[in-house]
Amino acid sequence: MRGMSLIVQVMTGLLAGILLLYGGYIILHGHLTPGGGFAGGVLVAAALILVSLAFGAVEQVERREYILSSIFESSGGLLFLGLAVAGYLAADYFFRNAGLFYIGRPLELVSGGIIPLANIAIGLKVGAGLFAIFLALGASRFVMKE
Amino acid sequence: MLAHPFILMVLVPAVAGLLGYLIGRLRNEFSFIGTVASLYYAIRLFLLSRSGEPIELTILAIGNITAGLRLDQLSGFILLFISIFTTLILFYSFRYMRGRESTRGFYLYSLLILGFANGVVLAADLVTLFFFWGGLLLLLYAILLIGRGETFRTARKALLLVGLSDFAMLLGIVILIVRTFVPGGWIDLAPRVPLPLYDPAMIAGFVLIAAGALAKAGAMPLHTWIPTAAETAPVPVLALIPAALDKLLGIYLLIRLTVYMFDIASNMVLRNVLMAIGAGTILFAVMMALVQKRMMKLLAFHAVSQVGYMVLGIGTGIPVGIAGGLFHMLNNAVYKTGLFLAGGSVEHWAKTDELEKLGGLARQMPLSFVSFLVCALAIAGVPPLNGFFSKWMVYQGVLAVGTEGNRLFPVFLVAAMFGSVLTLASFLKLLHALFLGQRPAQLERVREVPLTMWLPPFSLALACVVFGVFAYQLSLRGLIIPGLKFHELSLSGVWSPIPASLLLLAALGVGAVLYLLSVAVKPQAGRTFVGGEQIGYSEESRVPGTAFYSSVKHMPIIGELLIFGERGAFDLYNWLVGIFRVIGYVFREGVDRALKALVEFIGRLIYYFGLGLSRIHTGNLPLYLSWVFLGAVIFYLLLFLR
Amino acid sequence: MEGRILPLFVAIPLAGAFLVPLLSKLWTRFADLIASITSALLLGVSVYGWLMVNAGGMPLHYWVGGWRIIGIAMWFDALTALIVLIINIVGFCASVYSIRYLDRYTGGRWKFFTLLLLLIAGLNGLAISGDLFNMFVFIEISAIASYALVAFGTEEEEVEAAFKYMVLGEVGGAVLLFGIALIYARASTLNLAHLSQVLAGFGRTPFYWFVIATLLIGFAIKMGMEPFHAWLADAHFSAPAPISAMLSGVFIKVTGVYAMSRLMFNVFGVSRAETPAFFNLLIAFGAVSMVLGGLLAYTQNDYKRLLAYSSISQIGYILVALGIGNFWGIAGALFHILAHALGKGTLFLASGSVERQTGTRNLEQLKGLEKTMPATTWSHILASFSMAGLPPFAGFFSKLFIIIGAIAARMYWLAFLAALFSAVTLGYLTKVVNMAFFVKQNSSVTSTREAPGLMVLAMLVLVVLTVAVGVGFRGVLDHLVGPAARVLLNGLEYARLVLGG
Amino acid sequence: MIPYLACVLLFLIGLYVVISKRNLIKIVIGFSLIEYAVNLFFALVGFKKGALAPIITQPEQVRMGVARNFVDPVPQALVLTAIVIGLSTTALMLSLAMRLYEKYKTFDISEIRRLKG
Repeated sequence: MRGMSLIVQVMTGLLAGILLLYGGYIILHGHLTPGGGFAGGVLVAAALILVSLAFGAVEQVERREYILSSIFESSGGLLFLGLAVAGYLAADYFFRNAGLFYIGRPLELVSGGIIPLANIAIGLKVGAGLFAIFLALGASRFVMKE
Repeated sequence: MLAHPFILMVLVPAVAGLLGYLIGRLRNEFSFIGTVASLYYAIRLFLLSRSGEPIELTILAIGNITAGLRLDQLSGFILLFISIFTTLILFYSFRYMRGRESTRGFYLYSLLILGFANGVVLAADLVTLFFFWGGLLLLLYAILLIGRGETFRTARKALLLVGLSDFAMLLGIVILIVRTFVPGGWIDLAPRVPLPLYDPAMIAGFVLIAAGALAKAGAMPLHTWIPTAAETAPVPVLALIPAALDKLLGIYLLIRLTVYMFDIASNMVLRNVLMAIGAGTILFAVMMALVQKRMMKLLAFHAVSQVGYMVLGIGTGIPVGIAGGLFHMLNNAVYKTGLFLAGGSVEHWAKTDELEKLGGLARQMPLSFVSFLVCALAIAGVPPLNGFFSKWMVYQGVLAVGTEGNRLFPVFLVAAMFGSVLTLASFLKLLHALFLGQRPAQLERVREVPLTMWLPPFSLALACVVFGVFAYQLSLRGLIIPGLKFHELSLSGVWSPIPASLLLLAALGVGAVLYLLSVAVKPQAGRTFVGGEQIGYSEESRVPGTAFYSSVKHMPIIGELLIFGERGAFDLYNWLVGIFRVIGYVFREGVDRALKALVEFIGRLIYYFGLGLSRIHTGNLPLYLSWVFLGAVIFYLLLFLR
Repeated sequence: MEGRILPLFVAIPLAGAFLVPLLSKLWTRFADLIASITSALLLGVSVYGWLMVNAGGMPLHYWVGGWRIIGIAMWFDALTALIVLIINIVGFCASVYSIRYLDRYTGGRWKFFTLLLLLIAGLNGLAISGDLFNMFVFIEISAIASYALVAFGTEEEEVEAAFKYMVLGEVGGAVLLFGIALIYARASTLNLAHLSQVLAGFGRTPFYWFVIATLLIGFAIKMGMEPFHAWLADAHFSAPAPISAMLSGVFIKVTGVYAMSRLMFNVFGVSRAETPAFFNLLIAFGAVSMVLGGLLAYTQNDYKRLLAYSSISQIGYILVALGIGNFWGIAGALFHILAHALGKGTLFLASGSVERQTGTRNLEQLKGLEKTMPATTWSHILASFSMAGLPPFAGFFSKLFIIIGAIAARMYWLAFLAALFSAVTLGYLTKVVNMAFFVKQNSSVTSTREAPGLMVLAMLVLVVLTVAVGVGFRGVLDHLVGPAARVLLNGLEYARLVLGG
Repeated sequence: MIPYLACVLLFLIGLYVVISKRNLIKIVIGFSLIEYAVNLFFALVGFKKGALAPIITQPEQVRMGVARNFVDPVPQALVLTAIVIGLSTTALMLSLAMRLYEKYKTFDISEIRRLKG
């Protein structure tokens, strides 16, 4: 219920922000450097899991978090699908990348067409999804019972 | 195309049945409309078919393969009688089925059966025929679920037996299709040139399809569902399926096979086999019939027995014999339906068909009695009724086989004649048990059935007489001979039915007068005295139908005859009955039980084998994984390391 | 462009799957609504696609993102049309059926429909995919959804079955991935059309056979062929009834038989004349599955377990028919896929109705349901007849084609075996009829009423289709199954059409 | 060659664990080993000796056509996808294992045998 010791909690508080930031960076630079939506999403989820392990939460909060994360996950999926359908509607091709955003300037952040957006969607889905899996597995229950 | 009379013959009864099922209140009306419409089209088509030229209707044509319907003289004739019988039986059942269970289903199924049977007869090729044939199997299953007692067992037995032979038939059809691919048809049912019958594959195809036809007609050894059905199914179902339609259809297909598609005359072995099946069926079924104690079961065994004559006649391969077989099919359908319906009338009032509990109903139910009597005499082959004539033609066919040098023919002839004698014996017993003899107390209130129930058997009895007396003029020349491909029929030995029947009629009239004077007016056990004091009727003093001969011998004139007969023939009869009981027992225990035991054994074998297999599914995941591993190794061995 | 509709097969169910958890937070019944609408839409799209293929005669194709050969290909020919129709018919009936069926379970409605839609999405994606790795991904999507669905009830048996199913299924998945890696190592391409041309240049080397054997193991597990079948009975047994219908009617055939035959016939170019070993293997294992599955089914006393083992037997029929390898055999196999999907779907739905109304599936306890549940009874009986191969139902024609094929290929023993085991099929299916529906009831478990209307409706749709396919078999053969069989028979022609078009 | 052999070894170890171990969690681990082996194999398929990682770090590389010296990027992308699938299957398997433990109070697969026949 109370989470882990003070030392862990303080360290987690310091780390979690950095982790989230790093996750966001990897998601956003997915089209330029190795990584992308999935890797970044895992980092985001790791940060969330770390926080919830360290600080603990009452069951009610967990339930709310679970619902929230499932909503986020679904919206991530819908966003991804929406991008694909946008290409479909605009140019007859599913996931069509041309004609929507500025593309084709290597090594610049805003250059990948819909790819950065797709990475964001995937990041949302993976981050929320992994966290939801963590909550559903109920791992925190085992930890907190000790 | 939908308005074509061929299609309508199939569709109208089916649609009427469905409508009647949906609007249950009007089911009698719809059934009536359906059957009468079918009858109307059947008459039209029958008249059309008289011209002699086949009329075709192609339903599907893909390249060279066509599937369709065809009307020729044979199918026109069969169609007509299918509709007539169904109409009569449904007419009968309006009253009979009232207030019974599953009435709605009965009308639905019987009309669907009518439609499908029309389809079978109209089919121009084996595949179309099998389509309707299979539908009939399902409907048979459905209609046998109606009735009392363990109907499910009956239905399942029929489904398995008939279904088995249908699978055999399917296999035969496929063999024929693959073997002789005739351009223009999926094995035409009436090819221009008959198929040869010497190649093993062709013979196999013939035998497999014939097995289907024989099972439908109810020949041994695939008949056992019919007596079982007699225990549970209501009378109209029995009259409709085993008595009328199945015979018509099964023998129709057999004729198609032996006369039109193949030339049975060319293969002596097959002829002998068919004749042996026919003779065996006659004899064994009639023996089984003799020892029955229930009317419906007895009639059912006779329904099996009569098939023997048809198969025997067709098996001769001689035109007279084949015509006799076909004629016998028609006659059998007429009198057997009549018997079932008249017997059903008795059962309808008496609520039982156990012979021990029946008797003395001749006065109460004179019309049913007369119908039953005529039909019984017809089935026994008493001249001048129709049964005699067709049996006589069959005998001629068997004799003609003998002139061809077949050594076996005396056996068949003796079996057939002997069967005829036994049929007479068993019907005398039945007649006595039902209508003569002493009436049990609970049957005092019985009276004649209403018009809709006595008219169908009565008209059938009339038909027995007409077909018998005018056998040559009406039936043979009008129906049978055009239906076959033979133009001439050499009937050796002339039997002229009309004068003979006049004579016999006179004799019968005298007999009837005597009978009315002596027997029916005064039943013999009128009063009972005990110690000088008259007591009322008591069940102990009643003589049941099985004591027929002891009571008949008290009659003045007939009694004399019978006493004479009793010493000779009927002692023999009792003696024979004893023997037949033993033979029947052996047959029942030996063959029927053995067959059943075999089926059960196979079922059990499959069961235990499956049980063993299912035991090794222990739920152990590593075990399952090792099976996968094993399978993988086999795959690699078979493919990679070939 | 002709192929415009192709992405819809994946996009519609995925959109539904993502919308269900969002909207069902507002109103729980949105889940039912979305699932039904989605599957009805899919059914419409697949009928439309079939009509287009049928009218034009040419397959539809589509490149995701317009990337041509390096991108993901989608492909819709006559075979795909058949498979997609089967998936969506059964999928539609399953989702309509589930609406009332799920009353048995407490909560989790949205999870069920999300997973069901994911399952449908995976199967549809697999059917239209023209890319090897994508096939794998879609197989895994549908497989994972099915694992979760099997465990949906979260009781002991359900979870146990799901775990065993999952371990075996994932071993199959891993083997498949291994096979795909092997192919890629050699051919450096994943597009099926391109791949078939590259592979055609290699000849029938040991490597070719090694890859075939590897892939075949994966597919054998997915389709539940003997002796890879152990998961099947447990999974079908434990899953909710509509999911059993999906698994047995669609899943094992699409992820197993369809994917295998697509790869083997159209990519590896197997043919009876050139590579008899492959066909003989199919016949051998198919016959074993047919026999053992039938025998196993015969002994079961649980309604659904009996049906599950029967599925193994019917898969055996399909494999045998494929192994015969001539037109009638392959048409028979495809027809049997259709007939079995409809018939077995009905049977599983009927078992679900019985279980929902009476609370048990044990045949020894069920008695006399015919009186109170006539629609379920007759659906079961008609579907049984179809499965046993009685005319005029769909199953009759599939078995007829199979037997014709066997005789035309001079494999008489096979024809005999096929005919014999349809009798066994009839035997065990009428055993159910006997025990559960017709024997008179005597204080045993029984139901007082028919299943709810929507469930009956779903069953009736399938039954009517079974009858319709049987009665109109000529049309089905000419316009649906026949062209599909030709796609398989033409083999490498497939590649030419894709790359040329 | 050695990396390929390592793959096979890993695969066999995984198979051994899945078949012979009774603990549910160990089965999941063994299963993960099988997946890793296959993924590793797939990644190795795209390997080219002396080639670079397929990442463009300078704009000039595009123009100069240095891309030719990259290892094949397709297997890597595919392996990533396969890893994602592996992740979800592992998660599902673990959750099933936990449910099983809750229901049967044991992790021993040979005692979880309610379904048989």
